[in-house]
Order: sequence, then structure tokens, then C-alpha cells
Amino acid sequence: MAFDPNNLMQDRITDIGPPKYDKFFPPIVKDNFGKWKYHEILEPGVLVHVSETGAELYTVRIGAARLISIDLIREVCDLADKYCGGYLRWTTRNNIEFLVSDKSKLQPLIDDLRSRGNWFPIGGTGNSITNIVHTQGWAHCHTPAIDASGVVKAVMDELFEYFGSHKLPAQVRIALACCLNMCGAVHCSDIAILGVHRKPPFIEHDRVQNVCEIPLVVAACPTAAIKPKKVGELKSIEINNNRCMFCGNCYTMCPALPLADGEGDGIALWVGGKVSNVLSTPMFSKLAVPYIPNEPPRWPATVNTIKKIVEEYAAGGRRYERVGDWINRIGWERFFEKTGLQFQHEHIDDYRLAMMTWRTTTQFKF
Amino acid sequence: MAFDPNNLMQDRITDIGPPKYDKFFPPIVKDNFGKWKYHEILEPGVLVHVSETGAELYTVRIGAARLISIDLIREVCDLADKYCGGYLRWTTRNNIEFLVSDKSKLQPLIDDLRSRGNWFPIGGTGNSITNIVHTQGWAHCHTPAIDASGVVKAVMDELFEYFGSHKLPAQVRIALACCLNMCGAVHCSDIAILGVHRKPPFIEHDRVQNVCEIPLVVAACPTAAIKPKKVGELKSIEINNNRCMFCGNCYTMCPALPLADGEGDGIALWVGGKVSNVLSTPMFSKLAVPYIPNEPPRWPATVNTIKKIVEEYAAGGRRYERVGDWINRIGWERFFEKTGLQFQHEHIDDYRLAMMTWRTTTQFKF
Amino acid sequence: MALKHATPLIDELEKGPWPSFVSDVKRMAPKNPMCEDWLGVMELSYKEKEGHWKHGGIVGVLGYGGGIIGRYCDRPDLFPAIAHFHTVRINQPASKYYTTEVLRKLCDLWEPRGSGLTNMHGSTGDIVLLGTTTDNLEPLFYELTHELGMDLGGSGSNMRTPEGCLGMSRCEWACINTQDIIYDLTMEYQDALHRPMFPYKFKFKSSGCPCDCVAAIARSDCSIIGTWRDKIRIDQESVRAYAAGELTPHAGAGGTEKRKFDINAEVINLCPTKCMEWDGKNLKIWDEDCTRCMHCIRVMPRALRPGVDTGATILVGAKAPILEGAQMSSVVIPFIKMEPPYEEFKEFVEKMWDWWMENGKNRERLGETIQRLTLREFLKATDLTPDPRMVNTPRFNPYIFYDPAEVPGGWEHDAAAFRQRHQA
Amino acid sequence: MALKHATPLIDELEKGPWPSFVSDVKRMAPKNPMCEDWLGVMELSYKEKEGHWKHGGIVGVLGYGGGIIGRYCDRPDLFPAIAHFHTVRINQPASKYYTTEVLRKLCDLWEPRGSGLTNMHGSTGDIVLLGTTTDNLEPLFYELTHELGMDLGGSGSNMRTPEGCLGMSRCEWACINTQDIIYDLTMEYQDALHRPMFPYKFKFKSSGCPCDCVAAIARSDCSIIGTWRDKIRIDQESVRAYAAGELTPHAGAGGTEKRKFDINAEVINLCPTKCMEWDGKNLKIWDEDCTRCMHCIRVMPRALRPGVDTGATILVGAKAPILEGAQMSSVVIPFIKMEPPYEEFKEFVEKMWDWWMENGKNRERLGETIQRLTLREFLKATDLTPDPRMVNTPRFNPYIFYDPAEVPGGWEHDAAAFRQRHQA
Ligand code: SRM
Ligand code: SRM
Ligand code: SRM
Ligand code: SRM
Ligand code: SF4
Ligand code: SF4
Ligand code: SF4
Ligand code: SF4
Ligand code: SF4
Ligand code: SF4
Ligand code: SF4
Ligand code: SF4
Repeated sequence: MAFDPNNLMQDRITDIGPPKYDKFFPPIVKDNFGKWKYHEILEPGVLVHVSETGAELYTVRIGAARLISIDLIREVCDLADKYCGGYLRWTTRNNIEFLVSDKSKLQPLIDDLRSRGNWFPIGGTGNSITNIVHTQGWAHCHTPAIDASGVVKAVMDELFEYFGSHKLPAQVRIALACCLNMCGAVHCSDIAILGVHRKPPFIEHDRVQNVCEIPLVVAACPTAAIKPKKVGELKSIEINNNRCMFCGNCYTMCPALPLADGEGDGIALWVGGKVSNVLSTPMFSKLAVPYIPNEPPRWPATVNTIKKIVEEYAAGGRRYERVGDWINRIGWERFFEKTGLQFQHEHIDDYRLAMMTWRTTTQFKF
Repeated sequence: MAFDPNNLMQDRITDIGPPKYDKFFPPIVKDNFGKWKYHEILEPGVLVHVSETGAELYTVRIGAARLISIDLIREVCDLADKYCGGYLRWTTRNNIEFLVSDKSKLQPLIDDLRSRGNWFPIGGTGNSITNIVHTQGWAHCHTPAIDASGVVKAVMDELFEYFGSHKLPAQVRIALACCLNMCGAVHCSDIAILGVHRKPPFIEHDRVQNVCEIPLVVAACPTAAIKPKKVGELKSIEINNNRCMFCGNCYTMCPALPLADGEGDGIALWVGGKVSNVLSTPMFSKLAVPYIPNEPPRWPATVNTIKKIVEEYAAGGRRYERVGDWINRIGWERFFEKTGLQFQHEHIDDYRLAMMTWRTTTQFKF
Repeated sequence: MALKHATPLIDELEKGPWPSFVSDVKRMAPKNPMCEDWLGVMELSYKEKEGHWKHGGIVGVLGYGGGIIGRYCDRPDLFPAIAHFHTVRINQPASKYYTTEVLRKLCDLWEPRGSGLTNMHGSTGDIVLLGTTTDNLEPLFYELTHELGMDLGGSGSNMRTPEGCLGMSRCEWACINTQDIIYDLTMEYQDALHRPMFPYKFKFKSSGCPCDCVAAIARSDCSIIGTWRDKIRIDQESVRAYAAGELTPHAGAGGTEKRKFDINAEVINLCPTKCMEWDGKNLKIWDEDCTRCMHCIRVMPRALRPGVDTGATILVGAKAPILEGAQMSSVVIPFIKMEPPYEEFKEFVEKMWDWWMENGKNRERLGETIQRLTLREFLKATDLTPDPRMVNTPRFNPYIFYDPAEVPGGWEHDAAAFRQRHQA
Repeated sequence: MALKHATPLIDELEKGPWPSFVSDVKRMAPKNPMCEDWLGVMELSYKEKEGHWKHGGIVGVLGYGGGIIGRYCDRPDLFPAIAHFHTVRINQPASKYYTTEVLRKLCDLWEPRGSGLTNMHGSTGDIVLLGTTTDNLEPLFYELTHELGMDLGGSGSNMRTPEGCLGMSRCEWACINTQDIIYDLTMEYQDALHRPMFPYKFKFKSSGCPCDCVAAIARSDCSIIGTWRDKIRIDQESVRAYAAGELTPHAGAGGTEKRKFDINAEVINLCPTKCMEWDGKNLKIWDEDCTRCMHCIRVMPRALRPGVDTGATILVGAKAPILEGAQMSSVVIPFIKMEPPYEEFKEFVEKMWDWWMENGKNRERLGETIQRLTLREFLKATDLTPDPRMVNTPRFNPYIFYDPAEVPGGWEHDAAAFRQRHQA
């Protein structure tokens, strides 16, 4: 039966959830589920997984923009049909993986991908810089301080040599979030790009009582900078600008408190976070650069700063050391020296747990 | 001129400060000030310091109660006169050091000290358990939950073998404070003995307004458990017992809020702190045992628990590892296993920085 | 073909070796006016350095409290085709495996009903269809359920679409069946996913081993991470082969050539617990000291494998910074067996949710509720026993809330007796 | 001779190998009724498990706001001799060196004027005379100043008696003259010591090197710790002698016998920064990576010595837990030369005090004021430049208070222009 706009309940299906996970598994995965024995990266972007049964599954990983059109998806499908029996997947970092069961199709697939210009770069495995996890930015969200896709494109263009190679000490995970909500969960990334506002919201008193729930707005402020206030006849709020650290949470609750500003907004860079429990334990990303202006379309200062950090790490990091491990070994004093970044008052924590970050030892390097 | 009680200003001297530091230096110290080249511990409690000039200064360190009488001081003076040209000093941990410039007097001094029963034990150097830093307890203060001198005596008696020997992996610094004010600064000790209350104060409403400044009392509470309250005609306060963690700070401000209680009070034990910047950086002491009842006169449960901790450390610690370094290496899960201590809800932090203590990794030992 | 809006700024993003979303969308634009106007609004944002999207109102499909993010352009005058530009979140199949068949169906479905733009995938894991109008939502949902057998994902104060690493499907280290766990939870808690019932959002993520390839520890209110509690399996012969340079160390992640491999320098000395020994012939691991950091396994994958008594470590409370600062997940169950139907785990989940729903404030994530009410209360409510594995260190402040039940007389003093012993 | 009070409980503390304060005081008791009653009150406390001292009132000597702690017994009925039992704090000579002459004078002075009991020394460093009555205070002070040339120490909301390690007087590692620094500060700030002028107490402590033998980092509002910024001095021949087992490692601290010494195992591998190399003949230190942890120096004191470009690291804010939890001191000046008259340092001290006096709340320690008002504000007030050496890690939360002076237009928006670009 077809959809009938006048009878939504007709034949309605709800709560069926996603298709069962094995529905789209290639046969080799079904047969060897839980039986994989080891893997090897044959070349950057190309993996083989070997099963206890002897079966071999080849994977070719390509970088992809995360914002992609149905045209692009169809093109990818054509490739998967041709070389992979119609099977493919996306990774947790938005790369595309072609799953090749028939070894003879591996090299032809690779050659085909390479023949198509900049659409399907192969890489992202091992000690590379893989795809940047990112968020909406100016493409779709209402709170961004920066664009997402464009910054990512500019950065990946510059770091491209590290995508298709394994020449770094360890994997480097870059993430971007366009505002402090951090949908990109950038707080545990080797390098994090964060959109920041720098002006407190302005208050549209004539709109507040119509479009916002004042108690929710007051509760939304992490630093208790917001109080209810009557402005003439209007129920509104006031903001103690001295306590505002531009998080935008009040704006999320109340559209009458815009804080975006072309000149005020920009990028903060963070370094040294990680997620894996390998060798060291998970770490938060720490502030490297408090502010870089928004420089569309190609954000040169941001791109160059990241490049500089990556290059210093590439030169100084020891095998298996993540960015954060490298910094912990050499010390923050050396990190700032080597990268030429300036240590400023913004680097010194002043939020709730600040005390835990102060240096309570005479151990440091001159 | 003699003191005249009726004319306090007569001949009054004020603000002269302490005698200049070198006034009581033995000649050898004056001559070699800043010229010391190296030292060596000849046997536990006996040091030699050698100067660039070739001069040799011998030190014999003895354990002392910190609460001592003038009789005892005079006895010590007799010894110093006989063997040290009248020069001696106290250490930062309340041991006494005899400063011997004339090597021929060293062994006679040692022999003399040893001949005098339990008054002058030699030791406290190197990888020993030196004197316990402690506070007043029932001897002089108004807020203690435990005695100080007596607990220290009981513990040192049991650990005595470690005072006059160097058989531990590193130095072990024990400190005692009789209440949460922590005058013993026990918060950075290898092992800390802390007097704790466990009942909220009771309020003597009829006294509060006479003997206390209510706003100061309210401000004194770290957890904001105290509010002003009128009780009949009386200005007083009320305490939200659920928020009270028995710190006694309100009692310090207001004698009408006693919280001491023979059955409620007792001892909490802490481990793994340190001060020095050697190898590892300074560390806070962490909770090992939340509560042991007060057991005067010899506190057997406290004494035995400390002994057990020391013995496990002696057996398991590696050379140069302080207690905290040892625990960091083996993990808290092993510490509790090895010592047989129970991990309870009290061990899990719930104060302001609690989140920083949670385990945010899959790395731990089964 | 000339497009409606000139886009000199974003055209710059067509250059360079990395795939260009601008080129991609420009290719779509002639066929889809939404794409055209979207390029226009992006160009405007690039010029002004400000975004042009307004808060979304409440839009959705009948009976669902989430899955659609409403979005409106603040310059409908200039970009009428995207005046409405809502997002549809579709619950992805676990680990994001697809056939070209289902993907083509998805494209065919989306082509007439929206911008034709997607995010593959959203940060939470959903398939994100980017930009449609309210009137398209119901038909889209109908086709989605009927033709693709798919359903919406989460948004709002509900359980969000759970996500897992690829686990046993293609990884030799998976200690739990992440796909089945994610699928089972998603199906069991469809109601919680589709109908907001919580103080705020709630995310499950599951990784098959401590490598945590789905970043669960950083971004899930409840992280389910595979582990083992017996011994690392060692194939001594392969260890010797690595030592002899016959096998590529680190499976090629650090360079695909075979090379001399110094086991002492690259494994033994780096092991965080120093629980390994290599005498040139045999590798010995004191498993009781191993913290399962995966390092030795990942550098010698043909010689070492996780143990066989596998299960999961459960951690809770990760979140982004708003309000109280970012948190990672913290251990609350050091080890739990994870076999279908996961009853023990689900009992835990339900106790956790009950406690959170009862005690959590509006817009307070689980981790923040725990911070505010203490981990002790959380453990009590979920019937878990305190364990040193839950903390990096026991408390170092003396501010202990002793339980009055354990104190003789509880909180009460005998004031009169006290004053008989002590004069005021 | 039978004492006034039977003391069966505390008599137990006469047993055992450690010196017994009970035996000591019992020896005094026949001569001094205060000692007799003190033994009695201790016995009572041991029986009841409760102390018997009340809050002190304000007692002191003329013109001084501190130095005496008032104390009263809550059972004067039972122990009349100690109904009043005040404490006198005497500023100890730096590093606690004494001649028997001055000690005997002190005993002679104290014998007739109090209990004859002392603490050698109090936790802050003072000589503590334990137990006297108000009427004894002025004569005692007179004799103290006239006959001993000594003065009172601190108590209350003032600068407390500064304290240092023995430093250059007997230690080869001292990088600064702790005695002179302590003496100089004490003399310079007599007024601050004797007349409460601060929000709360303020403590200076100085250690000659990072071993920190006076525990400054744990318990001083301002810690002055010696260090060097050039190279560790190496005597290669002595290094070889250690390696050959000719010298006792660690100066005997780990056992006084000479023994084979594995420099790699005991030094090179333990060095926290791994900045050392030993080729069996020569020791090489990359001093630029050394964090001056003292380990190599303390295990081979005859071979290694601190550098010669010495000075101090200044750290601030240590304190016990009340109110906000314990703090250690934090680095605010990584390196400062410390030569008399210490002008640069004193300028810093005075700026610090000015800021604290202006901004600190009543009973708020410096460390807490900094916590509340931020380290940034402290640095600004003391004209110090932010330096990575001040933190273990830069912030990890994004809650940055950007300075409006650096933002075009500061905090202001052009609301009208904004609404022209963006429809509401
Ligand atoms: C495909 C993917 C899982 C999926 O379900 O999609 C995956 C797959 C593998 N990961 Fe991963 N990881 C994937 C995301 C992650 C993430 C999550 C993230 O980045 O957001 C992490 C945690 C990142 C972090 O710590 O910040 C992650 C941390 C690891 C590690 C730990 C490396 C480390 O030095 O910390 C390993 C072990 C290794 O590579 O040495 C690992 C290993 C592996 C292995 C070798 C597992 C195996 O035996 O097959 C897989 C191939 C790795 C490769 O690319 O060389 N995987 N891996 C993800 C690919 C993302 C991408 O497209 O680039
Ligand atoms: C005499 C005294 C200084 C004073 O001004 O009175 C002193 C004197 C020396 N200390 Fe100390 N330290 C003294 C209190 C301290 C303290 C403070 C405390 O305990 O409250 C510490 C910090 C404790 C902590 O970290 O918790 C301290 C940590 C050290 C260290 C670091 C050891 C470590 O493993 O962390 C050394 C180096 C060593 O011994 O290896 C050291 C080394 C030394 C040396 C070897 C210095 C030298 O070259 O002469 C001196 C003889 C040590 C010995 O006893 O074996 N001294 N030393 C103090 C004796 C206290 C006592 O009676 O027991
Ligand atoms: C679409 C997506 C970003 C993306 O481009 O991928 C997204 C987009 C938004 N997030 Fe998110 N979040 C998305 C994943 C995340 C993640 C990552 C994750 O789930 O692993 C996080 C960090 C982890 C976490 O949950 O803490 C995240 C943390 C937030 C927060 C901060 C929550 C906090 O507790 O700190 C907010 C603010 C809020 O909830 O009010 C937020 C709010 C939003 C809103 C709804 C904006 C708002 O304030 O109402 C965004 C709508 C954008 C739009 O118009 O499309 N989003 N958000 C992700 C969801 C796609 C999907 O379903 O797959
Ligand atoms: C006598 C002494 C203990 C001892 O037995 O040695 C002592 C005794 C008292 N201290 Fe203390 N403190 C003593 C050194 C300390 C230290 C250690 C230090 O100075 O190195 C500390 C920890 C370091 C610090 O300053 O934080 C210390 C932290 C406290 C505190 C908590 C302060 C805080 O900020 O957390 C209090 C409570 C208060 O100030 O209200 C306190 C309060 C007290 C009072 C005055 C009780 C009170 O609440 O009013 C005690 C009087 C006892 C008595 O009747 O004799 N005492 N006090 C020490 C002073 C002797 C001296 O002058 O040499
Ligand atoms: S990070 Fe902020 S601006 Fe970016 S998608 Fe998430 S909520 Fe929107
Ligand atoms: S932007 Fe954040 S800090 Fe500023 S007023 Fe709004 S909620 Fe508060
Ligand atoms: S620790 Fe407490 S009880 Fe002990 S002397 Fe200090 S203030 Fe008094
Ligand atoms: S004892 Fe401490 S926590 Fe309890 S009411 Fe008094 S000040 Fe507050
Ligand atoms: S988390 Fe572990 S099991 Fe899952 S894909 Fe990564 S390495 Fe494999
Ligand atoms: S998994 Fe990690 S901790 Fe365990 S043996 Fe291997 S390297 Fe060591
Ligand atoms: S702190 Fe340093 S200089 Fe002072 S006594 Fe200790 S070891 Fe010597
Ligand atoms: S002082 Fe410490 S850090 Fe410096 S070289 Fe010696 S051991 Fe290494």
C-alpha cells in the first residue's frame, strides 16, 4: 500500500529499529564472524584480515567528505558492485571501506580509485592522519562559531601527505566542533579544532518573554551569569558580562540571545587528547591556541598552526607515542617552545577544577 | 633593670626577632658554611659531612618525644657539653642532632647515648622511619578527636626496628594530626594518622548568641550546612546534619557547638603522600582506612594496621620507591588486597574535585 | 551550467587533494534547487563569517518525540528553497555495513524528498539526511519503514542511537559481540529511543576491546568496552618470528616493511605495568599485573591475542562540556559477562535509568547527576559494590560523610552527660 | 614519691623502646604542680576518650597581636594548677641550632614561670612553651627579650614564624642561603609577624633544594625552594668509582655497605626525564631536559653536585584542608636569584600581600583566594608573566574568559546590523 497523507495511521510501521546487523554483512564476514585471527596493513589504506578458517578479507579504505550527496553514494555503489560483490561500510570516522573477498579484484579496485582525481583518496590506516571527525558548522546548525566542512577540507588538503602514509609516530586523530557543545566530542583528540565565540550574547528584550522560558535560560548558564530582570514592562534577563565565557548555552535555550559575530568568533586549537587505552590512559585535549580569527575560505592561520604542530610531533615523537604522550614526555614548556606558540593567561585554567592543573612541584625544564 | 609589672613600657624591647642564625653555629659550621662537598651515613643515625676544606662534621641523630621537659633538655645539654663543645640542633622532624667536630668524641658519645635506656635512641637517617611529626591532641588543644603524643609513642614502639635501620626501600614519613585542621600537615605523608569526629556538633542554643559570632560560624562551614535560626527568643543556628562531614570548623569558631564524643571519634589512616621532588613529584596522602576506634592507651588496631602497611611496603617496594610510588606501581586494587584492608564507599571521593579521582580507563588489574 | 548564486569564496574549496564537498554539491545543484540555495547560503556565511540557520521548532513524525531536527534559514528572502531545511536521523545498521542495494534505495528515497545531501554519518552514528521540509517527513518515514525496513534515530532527551565498533565482524581483538549488544539494546529500548523520557540525552557506545575504536569512553553516558580476565594467548613461535624480523611489527601500522624488531625496546620496556619478560626465546607475561592495554598485542598481532574469558568493563558518565565541563566515562562495573539476552546488564541499565529519572535535574546528563549526588549514591542505587578499580586513587580530602548507622548513638550526643564531663 | 593522680592508663606509655613523654613528665611532676595536674587531665582524657581543653580567650603581651595561645581546662575543679594553661610561641633561631648555654637559659627562664614542659618544636617551627598563666606572660616576655635576646613567634591572622631547612650550614646541596633568607624575612616583616593584618595566617618556608626537607611545598603559603638553571656538576672519576663499587651508593641511606652499583638500573633508567646516558666510562646528562629531581645527585653525592647558577623557585598557596580542601604550593616564579637584600623577591611579596589583603575574605588563605579569583588575577597583581612552568597542563575546558580588549568592538554587538543580516 502507498503512503496516504490523509491517513497516517494506515499501515503504519513504528519502532522496528535498524535492520539486524548481519543483514548487510558480506558472506565472508558472516562465515568468519568472531573467527578473525590477525590482520596486516599491506599498504596505507589497504588491510587484510585473516581468519582461523584461512579466509582472507581485503579492505580498501578511502577518505570521504562527511557531507556527501546521493550522487557520490551512487558512485561509490558502482565501485562496490564492480569489485566487492556490492558490500561496503563506513568507519566510525566517516571513511568508506570497500570490502574485497576476491583477491584478484584488489589491485583493479585500487587502480580504479586512483584514476578518479581527488574523489577517492586511499589511506587513513595505521600511523596516519585519518579523516577529521566534524560537525555541521555553517552547513546546518544554529550555534556555530565557525564552519566545519570547509575548515576540514582546508586542513586535510594541507595534511594530505600524512593521510596516505604511515610516517607518524602513531595515529593522529583530529576532530572539529563548531561550538562549545562539542558534537564532535573533540575533548579527547590528538588535535582539536573548536569554534569559539568571544562576545557575550546581546539581549533582545522585546523577544525574550515570547520565545524563551526564562527559568531555563537562567539555569542554562554554567557560571550563573544570568539573572531574570524586568525591562520596563517586559520580562527579560540580564547578563553579567564579566562572568560570561561565551559558551552559548543560553542561546541554545533562547534565540533572543544571539552571540555569533563575524569578528568576534574564531577558532581555538587543542592538543594531546586521546581515547584509546593503549599504553597511556585516555586523556583530555588541552588548550594550545586560544584564538585564531575565522579566515574563510581556507583558514590559513589555523591550517599552518596545525601543520606546525604535526611537523614538530613527527620530528620529535617516538614510535608509538601519541601527541599527548609526546608532550607529556618533553613537557609543556618544550611544546610551546618547539611549536613557537605563545603561552598566555588563557592557557591557565580558571574553571572549577583549575587547581588540579597547577604545577605543584619544582620539576620542570628551563 | 628588672621587670616591673607596674611599668610594662619601662625598658621594653620588642620586635627584635630571633637571634641571628649563625649565632649558635659551631665553629666548624661557620668556617664551612656553603662549602660542604658530600656526606655519608656511617651507620643509622650517624652522619659525616665533608667540606671542600677537608673539615669533617659528625652528626649523631637521636629520636625524641616532641613534648619534652626542661629536665630532658638539660640532660641533652650535658651530653652536648661533654661531646660537642656545647653545640646541638633540632631537625625539622623534632629529632635532636649532636654536632661532633672532634672525631675522637664520636664513639664515646654513641656509647653514652646507648647506655641510657630508652631515652636517646639513635637513628632516623636514610631509609628509616624517622620521628613522627605530630600535634597537640589531648595534651593541649580544644578540637582534637584523638591524642597525639600517646599514639605516636605506641606506633614508634612497634616500628622501632625501622628507626635504627635502613632496611626500607626509601624513607617513610609518618605524621599525625589530631583533627581536620591538620596542624601536622599530614596531607602529604607516606602514612598519616588523622583524628576524626563522626557526629555533627550539637548546638547549645542558650550559649550561641553569647559566645559566637553567627555570621562567622555560618561562613565557617565548607559544605554550607549551617544556617542562622531563631530558637524561641534566642539567636542561634541550625545544622543540616546530612551535609555535615564533621570537620569541626564551626566548633573552632563557636565553643557552643561541641562535636567531640568518646565513642564517635577515632582515627583515619592515609597513605602514599610525599613532599620531596625526588623522582616523583609531591603527592597527597590518600585514604587507606576510614575509621578505627580510639583505643587508649596503646591504640592496638591503629598500630597493627600501620605495621601491616609498612611490612607490605618493605616486602614489595623497590629500592628508592616511596610508599606512594610503590602503590602507584602495583595499583590501588593490589594495595587493598595485599594489606587486607577493605575498600568501602568512604574511599570514593565525594567532595569538590571528586570527579578527578574516578577511573576513566579500562586499565586496571583483576 | 551557471548556478543561481556566484560562489567565489567556497569555490576555493574545490582545490586540493582532499575530496571536495563543494564540488560534490555543485554537481547536484543543477538537479536540486535546495542544493543551489544551500551553496548560496554557505557563500554568504563565508562572506560574513556568520551562520544563517535559526533554532528549529518542534517538527517530527507522528508518535515519535525525536529523530528530526527542525531547521530554518534566517534569509528565506535570498534562499527560498531552503527556508525549511530539517534533518532526518536514521538509525544506522550496527557498524555501518551496507549493501549497494540498500544504499541505492536510500538514495532513491531521498532524491525526491529532500536536498539529496547527507552526512555519512552523524557524530552519534546515525545516517543523517540533511535538509527537507515538514511536508516531506511523513511520506519519507513511511517509505523508510516500508521499503527499507529502517527506522528513525534519536534526538532530544531520550536514548540516542547506540553505536559500536565493527568488533567481531572484522577484528580479531573483539572480546564482546558489539554488533549484537548494540542491536539488542536498540531493539529492547525502542521506546526510550523514540519517546523522550529522560532528564537529557543518553548515549550507549560499545567497543570490542580497550582500543575503543568508537570512542565510547569519551562520548557515551554508558560505555561497554570488551576485555578479558584470564591470560593473553601467546604463540611463542610467532614471537620469535617477530624478533627475527620475519613478520611485520605492528601489522604494518608504523610502516609496512619487515624490519628488525627489538622486543625489549618496543614491547617489554613500554609495557605500562612492566609485567613482561623476554629472554630471547620465550615471552613471559605476568597476567595478574597486566592492565590489558593492548600494546603488546597490537604490535605483535600474529603472536599475541586477548584471553578467552571475555566480557566487558562498564563505564558511565561521558559527555561534552556543557554544563559542568567535559567528562570521560568512569568504571562502575570492572567486569561483566556479556551474553545474550544480557539480563544482568539490562537490570543494571534499568536501575541506573530509574535513579537518574528520579534524581536528575532537567538537562542534567548522567555524569553530572553522579557528580552532584556522588558516585556512592549511584552505586547504592544500582546495587554495585565499591571497588578500587572504580577510582584512580581513593579520596585525598578528609571530608568523609560517615554513615550514622555505624556510629554508636548515630548523630545524637548526650549533651547533658557531655556537660557533666566538660564544663562550658 | 606518690603523685597526686593515679595514672594507670598513661603509665602504659612508659613501656617500649621509644622515648616516653610520660616518664619524662612524671620525673618533673614532683617539682611542678602543673605537671602533676597535666598528668591527671591526660589520664582522664585517656579514660573518657575526650580532650579537656576549652577555647582560649584573647591573651597576649602588650603591643603584640599573637605569639600566645590562650588555653583553659574544662575541669578546673579537678585540676586547678592547669586551670589556665597558655602556650608561648618563641621564634626559633633559623634551622634550630643552639648552644647549650642558650638552652639552659631558656630552661631557667621557663622553670619558674610555667609547666616546664615544651614542644621542641611546634609544627610551624617555633619553640613552644606549653602551659602558663596570664600573669606570667609579661615577665616571661621581658626576660625573653632581655636575657635571651629572643622574641615571640606568630599566631592569629599574621605572618607566621618562617622556617627553613638547615641548608648551607651542613648540606652540600643547598642552592640558596635558607638561613639568611628566613632570618631576613623574619626581621624585615616583624610587624606583620607580631600584629595581625592579613585575612588569615601566612607562612613562609624555605628549602635549599628540591628535596624540600622543611616540607615547604605542603605547608607554606609561600615556598622558596632552591634550584639551579645550569648544569649538574659531574666528577667522572667518582662516577666510575661508584660503578666499581668503591663508594657507598646513596651515601649509605639504603644500607651503609659498599656494594656493586648498577648505574643503568639505579640511575639512568629511573631518571624521570631519561636525560642521562652511561657508556660504562662517562656519564652524560642532557641538562636541558633535566627537571632537577635530585635523584642522580642523591645516589652519587660524591660524583654529582647541583649547578652553580643557583636561585629559587617560588611557589604559593599551600595549606591544610580547611575550608576548600588541602593545597600544595604552585609555581609562580620558576626562577629567581636570591641574593641579599632580596629586593626583587620582597617586591613580589608585597604585591602579593597587597592583593590578598585587598581581595581575600576573612579566614581565606592565599591559596583559596587564588582559587576563587583565579591564578590569572594573581599573576596580574604581582606583575608576573604566564609561563607553562606554572601548570602541569594547560586548561582542558573551553570556558575561556577572553579579554574584551582583544576583541574588535569588545563585548558590544551591533544588534541592528546583526538583525539586518539575520532575520529573527
Ligand atoms: C575501522 C575502525 C573501526 C570501525 O568500527 O569503523 C577501526 C579499525 C581498526 N582499529 Fe581502530 N578503528 C577505528 C577507529 C578508532 C578510534 C576512534 C576514533 O578515532 O574516533 C580509535 C581511538 C582513537 C583515540 O585513541 O583517540 C582507534 C584506536 C585504535 C588503536 C589505538 C592506537 C593508539 O596508538 O592509541 C588501535 C591499535 C593500533 O592501531 O595500534 C586500533 C586498531 C584498529 C585495527 C587494527 C583493529 C583490527 O585488528 O582490525 C583496525 C584497523 C586499524 C587501522 O586503520 O589501521 N584502533 N581506532 C575505525 C576506523 C576509523 C577511520 O576511518 O580512521
Ligand atoms: C636534618 C634534616 C633537615 C633539617 O633542616 O632538619 C634533613 C637532612 C637531610 N636530608 Fe632531608 N632532612 C630532613 C627532613 C626532610 C623532609 C621533611 C619531612 O620529612 O618533614 C623531607 C621531605 C619528606 C617527604 O618527601 O615526605 C626530606 C627529604 C629528603 C630527601 C628525599 C628522599 C625521597 O626519597 O624522597 C633526601 C634525599 C635522600 O635522602 O635520598 C634528603 C636528604 C637529606 C640529607 C642527606 C641532605 C644532606 O646532604 O645532608 C640530610 C641527611 C638525611 C638523612 O637523615 O639521612 N631529604 N628530608 C631533616 C631531618 C628530619 C628528621 O629528623 O628525620
Ligand atoms: C548532527 C550532530 C553533529 C554532526 O554533525 O554529526 C549534532 C548536532 C547538534 N547537536 Fe550534538 N550533534 C551530534 C552529536 C553529538 C555528540 C557526539 C556523539 O554523540 O558521539 C556530542 C558529544 C557527546 C555528548 O553527548 O556529550 C554532542 C553534544 C551536544 C551538546 C552538548 C551536550 C552536553 O551534555 O554537553 C548539545 C547541546 C544540547 O544538548 O543542548 C548538542 C546539540 C546539538 C544540536 C541539536 C544543536 C542544539 O543546540 O540544539 C545540533 C543540531 C545540528 C543540526 O542542525 O544539524 N550536541 N552532539 C550529531 C548527531 C548526529 C547523529 O545523530 O548521528
Ligand atoms: C601548636 C601547633 C601544633 C603543634 O602541636 O605543633 C598548632 C596548633 C593549633 N593550630 Fe595549627 N598549629 C600548628 C601548626 C600548624 C600547621 C603546620 C605548619 O605551620 O607547618 C598547619 C598546617 C599548615 C597550614 O598552615 O595550613 C596548621 C593548620 C591549622 C589550621 C588549618 C588552617 C587551614 O587553612 O586549613 C587551623 C584552624 C584555624 O586556623 O582556625 C589551626 C589552628 C590551630 C589552633 C590554634 C587551634 C584552633 O583551632 O584555634 C591550635 C592550638 C593548639 C594548642 O592549643 O596548642 N592550625 N597548624 C602548631 C604551631 C606551633 C608553632 O608555632 O610552631
Ligand atoms: S558543535 Fe555546536 S554548532 Fe556544531 S553541530 Fe554541534 S551544536 Fe551545532
Ligand atoms: S554564553 Fe554561556 S556563560 Fe555566557 S551568559 Fe550565556 S550561558 Fe552564561
Ligand atoms: S590538629 Fe587540630 S586538634 Fe590537633 S593541634 Fe591542630 S587544631 Fe588542635
Ligand atoms: S562540623 Fe564542619 S561540616 Fe559539620 S556543620 Fe560544622 S563546619 Fe559544617
Ligand atoms: S575497539 Fe577493539 S575490537 Fe573494536 S575494532 Fe577496535 S580494535 Fe577491534
Ligand atoms: S597488554 Fe599492555 S599491560 Fe598487558 S602485558 Fe601487554 S603491554 Fe603489558
Ligand atoms: S632541602 Fe636540600 S639543601 Fe635543605 S637540607 Fe634538604 S637536601 Fe639539604
Ligand atoms: S636530577 Fe633527576 S632529572 Fe636531572 S638528570 Fe638527575 S635523575 Fe635525571
